[in-house]
Parts: sequence; structure tokens; C-alpha cells
Amino acid sequence: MINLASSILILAGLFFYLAGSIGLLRLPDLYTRLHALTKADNLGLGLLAAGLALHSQHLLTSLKLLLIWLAVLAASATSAHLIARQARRQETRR
Amino acid sequence: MTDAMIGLVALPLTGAVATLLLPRSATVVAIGAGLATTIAAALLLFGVANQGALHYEMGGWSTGLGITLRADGLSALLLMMTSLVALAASVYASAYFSAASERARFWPLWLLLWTSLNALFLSGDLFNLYVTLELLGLSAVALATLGGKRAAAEAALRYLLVGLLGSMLFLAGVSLIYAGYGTLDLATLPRVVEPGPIAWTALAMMTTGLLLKTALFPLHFWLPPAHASAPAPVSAVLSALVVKAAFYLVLRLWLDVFANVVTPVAANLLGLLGACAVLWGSWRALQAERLKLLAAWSTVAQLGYLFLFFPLLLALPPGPTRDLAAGGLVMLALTHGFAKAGLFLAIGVIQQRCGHDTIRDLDGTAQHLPATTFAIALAGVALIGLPPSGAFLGKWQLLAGAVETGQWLWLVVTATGSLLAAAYIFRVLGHAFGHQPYPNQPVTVAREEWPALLLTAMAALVLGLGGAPVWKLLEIGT
Amino acid sequence: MNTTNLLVFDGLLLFSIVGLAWASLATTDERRSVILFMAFGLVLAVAWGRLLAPDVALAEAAIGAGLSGALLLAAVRKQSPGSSHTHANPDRNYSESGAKVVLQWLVTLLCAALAGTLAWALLHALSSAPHDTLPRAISDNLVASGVSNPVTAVLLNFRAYDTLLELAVLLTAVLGIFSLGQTTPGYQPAGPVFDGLVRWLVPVLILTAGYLLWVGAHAPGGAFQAGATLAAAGVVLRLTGRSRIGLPDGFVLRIIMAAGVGVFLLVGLTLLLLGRPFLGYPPAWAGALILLIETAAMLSIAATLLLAFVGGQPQSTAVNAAANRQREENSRC
Amino acid sequence: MLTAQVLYGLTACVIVALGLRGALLHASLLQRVVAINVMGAGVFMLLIAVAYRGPGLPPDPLPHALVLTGIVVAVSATALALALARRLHAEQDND
Repeated sequence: MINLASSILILAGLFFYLAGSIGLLRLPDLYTRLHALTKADNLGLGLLAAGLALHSQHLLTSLKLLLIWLAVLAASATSAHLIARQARRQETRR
Repeated sequence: MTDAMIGLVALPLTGAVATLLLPRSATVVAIGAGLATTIAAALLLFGVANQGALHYEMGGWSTGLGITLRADGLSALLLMMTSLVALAASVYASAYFSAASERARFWPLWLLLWTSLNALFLSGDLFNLYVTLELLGLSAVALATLGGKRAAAEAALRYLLVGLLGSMLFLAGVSLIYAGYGTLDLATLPRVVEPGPIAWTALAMMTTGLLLKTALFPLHFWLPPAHASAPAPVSAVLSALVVKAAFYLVLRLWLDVFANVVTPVAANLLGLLGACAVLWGSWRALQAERLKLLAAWSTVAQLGYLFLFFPLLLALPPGPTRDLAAGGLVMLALTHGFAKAGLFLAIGVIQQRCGHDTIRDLDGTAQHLPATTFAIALAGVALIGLPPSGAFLGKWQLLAGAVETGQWLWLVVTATGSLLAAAYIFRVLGHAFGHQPYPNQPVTVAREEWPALLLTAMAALVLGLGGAPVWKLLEIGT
Repeated sequence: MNTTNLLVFDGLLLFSIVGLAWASLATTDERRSVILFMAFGLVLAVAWGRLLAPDVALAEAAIGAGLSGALLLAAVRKQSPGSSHTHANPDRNYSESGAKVVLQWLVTLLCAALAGTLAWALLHALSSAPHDTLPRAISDNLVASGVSNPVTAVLLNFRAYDTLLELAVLLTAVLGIFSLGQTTPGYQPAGPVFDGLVRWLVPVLILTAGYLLWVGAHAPGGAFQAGATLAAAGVVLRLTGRSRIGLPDGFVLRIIMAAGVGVFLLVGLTLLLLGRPFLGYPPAWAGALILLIETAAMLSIAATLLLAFVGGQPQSTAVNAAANRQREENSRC
Repeated sequence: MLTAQVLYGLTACVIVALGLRGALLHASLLQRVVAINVMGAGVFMLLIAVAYRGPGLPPDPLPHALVLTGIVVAVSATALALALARRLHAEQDND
């Protein structure tokens, strides 16, 4: 039962990763690419972490996985913001 | 006596930390640390002479698990030379750097360089050798940049990149050795290595890396600009000791560790490259317009002579003739170390007192700076290989070995190289003793001139006349 | 996981490693090259994990990819993106000439020959049974080493002398950087989002550094990983425009720089005076002495890496503010 | 012979060669530094591959320690090289 649930979560996570990567390659400009990358990948990582957490034997491991997700969430949100802001500035300057 | 080995590494390293923390009294601290290190080197030399080869297990862990320091006749001699040259250069440097900020930057790096040289000559472990090589390379580069000029920074950067490439090749060879034989200990390896793909490839990579660092033709391109644009005391140590450290490792690997792996063909290749270095280096030295560049190109040539010994040593069967030839090699290396260090210090004096080192404009230097000119002449005696210099004994053994093994080519190369050396030295002396009347009074500055004089006298007189113990010491192998 | 799956994973991992290395060296755009190199480092860290080398994986991610990348990126920043091709590299003008093409092919052939020879020798080395004398000696002596993580035992006890010289290498590098005296200009103050992230990230990083240092005795971690993490805290502080980044001034800074080598030497020489071998810790004290040395080493490493990133002594705030105004044009955040 | 050892070992050889090629051919100083670092990573990979003993078996810790030392030495050298390059560029800009 747990195995099935965690497999579904991991597969779903991988799907979002795939979508994010395709978006990065196919979308027309920087903003939409950023959108695809951060939104889809953050969700993908979250699902992946949840799937792995179900698998783990110890609560501590699950907490660590949660921590990883939160750290990546904060970092990717901030970096997406920085990249977008810098791009906007360059545009207005031009 | 084994504590002397620890002292040789720990004393200059402690000195480096102390000079960093106490920049105001850095000179005193550094000279003190240098003196103590020299005493440790002398103690070690006596120890090896009396008790034979010594070793010290770091941390008390058995060889293999821990790192073992080793000293035999060869390393004790090179350590002694290192200490004497570095001490003399230190005394000179205390007068050379006038600004307090310059001194504060110079001394810690200088003592780190000294530490790395001692650590390298003592190391008995392949990976530890890699670390000492990197310490040596980085400290040498950092010191070379103290020249301050753009040319110095450019040369130093190229020196650094070449050195890094050399270290990486060396480390790749070391990794292969560990993969194949499961040990890094230099004394264990000769018992386990056997000719085959692993040993050949590893030796080829390590040797290539070291040849880059020792600047054997055609890998010498980085040396002349780097050595010629560094501050004089740094140039002295770079030319006399730093390139020789890499050469020492080649010698150690080829004659000790991989003795049953090397082939005469490979040794002939090294000899051939050495021959090219002798001819090309001497020729470029003859063309040089600046004294420092002349000295740097002469280093390329003099290192070439050392490699001429390889085909001889491989062709000679073990026995007294081979020992004589090996002694000649070491004698040549020692003489060049003292002579070239002295030469660079003397050039430094000229550069600071006359404001330039252009050979064409040296007229009257002999009247202005008699002691320094005499030092240059003494260095010249040693670089040409005239009696009674140590180089004469060395080259004599080189010629004897060439005749013995019927390898006439090396004989021709040695003769041509010596003639070219005579030409470039007399070109300098011809200008220095030129008949231009020089208006100024002769100058003598003890702290600046004595180090060069002592070093060159060591090369031209002491080693040649009292060099017999060198051969005795070399019989003490690991 | 079964072997086939693992093989597929290995294949993908190695493919991306070689691909990233190739891509990072094939481009002539310096910024792209550096970013690809950082990605290369991160994928390498995964490979180290796969080969059961977690200590190395941590160090690679923190130092190899992280701080080396930051250093390299800071070096790129000096040139505007367009100019890096033209004026900085005059020797690139002959790129189309025939001699250059011949040279490129010669070097490529040489390197291919090197790869082949190396591979040939390596296969020979791997074909015999692995040499287990040394690993066994390490595990046999682990109890006496004072720590239970074998990598830390090798680094700080069995081969402590290597580590002492390695700290000397770090000290040399930072002294060399100091003597060049070229401080990179600071960054302008960051906006609220980045600043907000840094405000809680820095304490977490400092806490992580302490944890890594402590845990190194029995699990992956240690002074190097901890030092790099601490340095990372300083790097992000600098990126938000703070100039002091936690580094002290003058004498105290010099003490921190020298602490790694100094404490190491002090311990080694004290033991020598007490009649033990140089760096030969008594087993009962080994754990404490290693922790002492590692703490000093961590501070030195962090300070050194930070100073390397700054490029010299940190500038005073006034100078920094002026530099910031000048750099308004090229600001990144 | 372990498949993983061979796979990672052979990749390491390729990376060493790639790095060497870049270090010899690149005109840009910065990229030469990157190339030397890539070459170093190849050497480290060689060591780590040699240390690997198979799944579930403890690897040889010695090469791991050597690589850790190597990484720190490499970053020191990189830092010094970049500082030198920065100095050169600064002087170039002043000319």
C-alpha cells in the first residue's frame, strides 16, 4: 500500500520535472521559462520528497527530506525573483 | 638526529606563522628561523654521515599507514645546500626590501617556500610529494609576483598554470600507482613495481609533470620570463633550488623507485632533450640583453647538463664507475645551485646600485662594485666549469662516463655548451672590466655583497677543492 | 535496485558528466563556461555519492562546485560579456589560420593518446584483486585514532602531516592574493527578497558548519566541509552588499588566517616535547585534539576562501559605497 | 573487475584528457583555469573509482582523504590564479 502510494507520488514528481524541463527548452522567453522551471520543479521536488519520505523508516529522514524541499523552495523562489528583476531592468534600460 | 628532520619542516613553518603575526619584527624572526633551520640541516647531514640513512614515522604510525620522512646522503646534501643558499639569500633580502610593508609580505611567503623545499627533499610518500610540490609552486609564484611590475604578474601567472598542469599530471601518475600497487611509500615501491603498463604510464606522466616544473627543453618556455622578472633574492632561490627540487624528484624516481622499470631508450630521450637544452639555453644566454635574462637562460642550459647523466647512468653497470658518475651529477647540481644563487644576488646588487642590468651599459662596474664583479667572475668560473670549481669535477665525470660508454654525442654537447658559457660570461666581464673611467668611488655594502661572494666562492672553490666527502655521502642510500 | 537499473543510472550520470565537461570547455563564452563547470561539479558530487564517497561529495558540492564557481564567476564579472572575446585575448585572432587548426588536431590527438594510455594502464591495475593491506590497516587502527569516520582518521591522524601542509598551501594562496592587493568591488545592497532570504540563511549556514564540524568525527563531514559552508555564509552576505562580511581587521584576521597551521604545529611540537612522535596523539586525547585542530582549521579555511572571494583585505564601507555607485550600471540584483 | 569501477575509471581518463586539451588550447586565462580544474576532477574520479569496492562494501577511505586534500589544494591554486588574472586585467584596463 505504502509502496504504491510512494510510487505514484514519485512518478507524479517526475512528470512535473519533465514538464518543467520541456518548458525550459520550448517556451519562448525568459519569464515563461522561469515560470516553468521554478513552479513545475518545485512541485516535482515536493512530490518526489513526499514519495521518498513515505519510503523511509525513520521520522528523522522524512523531516530531513522536508527540510531539503523547504530550502530549495526558498532558494529557487529568490533566485527566480532576482533573475526576473535583472531581466526587467535590462529591458527598461534598452 | 631524527628530530632534525622535524625541525627542517617545523622551524621554517613556525617562522612563517610568527612573521605573519609579528610583521614589525619579521626580519629578525625570519633570520632567526633561517639560522635554526640551517643548524638542523647541518645536524641532519652529520647524522646521515655517521649513522647512515635516517627515517621518521610521522605520528608514530607504521610506514604505509602513516607518512615516513626519509633522509639519505643525496637528500641530506640537497637540504644542506638549500639551507645555505636560502640563508644567504635571506641576509641579502633583509637589505633588498626597504619598505616595511614589502618585508611584511615577503617573509611569510619566503619561509613557506623554504618549508616546502625541505618537506619535498624529506618526503618518503608519493602523495605527500604532490602536496609539497603544490606548496612549492604556489609559494614560488606568490613570491615572483612581488616584482610588482606587469611583466612579473604575467610571467607568474604562466608559471602558475604550467606548474598546476605539471602537478595534475604528477597526481594522475600517483593515482595510477596507488591503483596498481596499493602503496604510496617510496621505499616499499621498488620492491613491488614491475615493468608493465601501470608502471610505464605512471612514470611517464609523473616525469612529464616534473619536466614541466624543472623546465627541461622544450618545456622551458615559462622559465626565463618568470625568473628574470622576480625580485633578486627570489630569482636566486627559484633558479638555484626550486627547479632543482623537481629535478631531484625525477632523479629519485628514475634511479631509485622505478630503477627496474626505466629503459635505456627512455634515458636516451631525456639525454637528448638535455643536449638541446644545453645548446639552446647557452645560445639564448649569449643573445640576452639583460643580465637577469642571461642568468635565467643559463639555468635552462645548466639543467640540461644534469639530464645528460641519465643515459650514462643507465648504461653503466652498478659499480665504482657508476658511483663516480652519479657523484659528478650531484656535484654539478650543487655547484650550479650555489653559483646561480650567487649570480642572481650579485645581479640584484648591480640592478639596485646602477639602476639597470643591461649588459651593454655595464662598463666600469668593476671599479664601482669590485666585490660584486668578483662574485660574478667566480660564478662564471663555476658555470663554465673551470677548475677548481665543483662543476669542473662534475663535467669531468660526465666526460669520463661518456668515454666509458662510448656515447660521444654527449661529449660534443658538453664541450660546445662550455664554450658558449665561456662566451656569455666573458661578454659580461668584458663590459664590466671595460676601460671606461668611472667617476664614482668604489662602493662596498657588506650585507648586500657578502652573500653573493660567499655563495659563489662555495661553488668555485670550496666544492671543487673539498668535494671528496660528497661521493662518500652519496654511498649512503635509502 | 537491481544491476541493470543501476547500470542505466551510471550510464546517464557519466554521460552528463562527460557532456558537461565537454560543453564547459567547448564554448568560448567565459560566463557560460563557468556556469557549466559549476553544474559539472554538482553532478560530480552525485557521482561521489554513488561511489560511496559522501565526504568527498560534500566537499565537492561546497568547495569544488560552490566556492570555486563563485570565485570563477567573480572573475568573469570583471569584463562585460561582449568584450571578453575581443580585446582581452589578442591571440585569438589567428583562430582561423591553418597553423592553428593543425595545432588543435595535434593537441587533440595527443590528449586522445593520453586518455588511451591511461585507460590501458588503469584496466591493468583494476584487473588484479584490489590491494587491501592499507584499508585493513586503517580499520584496524581506527580505534586508536580518536574518531570513527575513517576518512577523518586518515586526514587528521594517520596522514595528518599531509593536512598540515595542505593548510600551509591555503595560507600561501591567501598571502599571495593579499600581496597582489586587488580587492574586487563590492555589490550594491540587495532588494528585500534576497535580503530576507539571507537573513535566515546565514544563521542556518553557520549552524550547519558547526554541525558538520562536530559530526565529522563519526560521519561524513569535517573541517573542510564546515569551513566551506561558513565561507558560503560570507559569500551570500557579500552578495547582498554588506562589506564587512563578518571578517575582523588586522591582527585578529591574521591570527585567524594562521590558526589552522599554527594550532596544528603547536599540537605537533607540544607532543614532541612530551616525548611522543610529531603529531602522534595519545589515543585517549586524540578525539579532543582532532576537534581542536579541526576547529582552528575550519576558521582558517573559511577566512581564506572568503578572502579569496573578496580578493584581498575587505575595504572600508566608504570606499565600498563609492565603488557601488560606480558599479550601478553592471549591478546584478 | 567491477563494472562500476571500470565505467567510472574510463570516464575519468576521458575527463583528464578533455581537461588537458582545454588547458593547452584555450586562449582565455579563465577557461584555462576551468580546464585545469576539470582535469583535476578527472584525476579525483580515478582515485574514487579505485577506492570503490562494490555495493554494500566499505570503500577504501585513503583515496577519499587524498581527494579531499586535493580539492582544497585545487581551490587554493584556483584562487591565486584568478587573483593574478584579475590583476592583469585591471592593468590592461588602465593602459
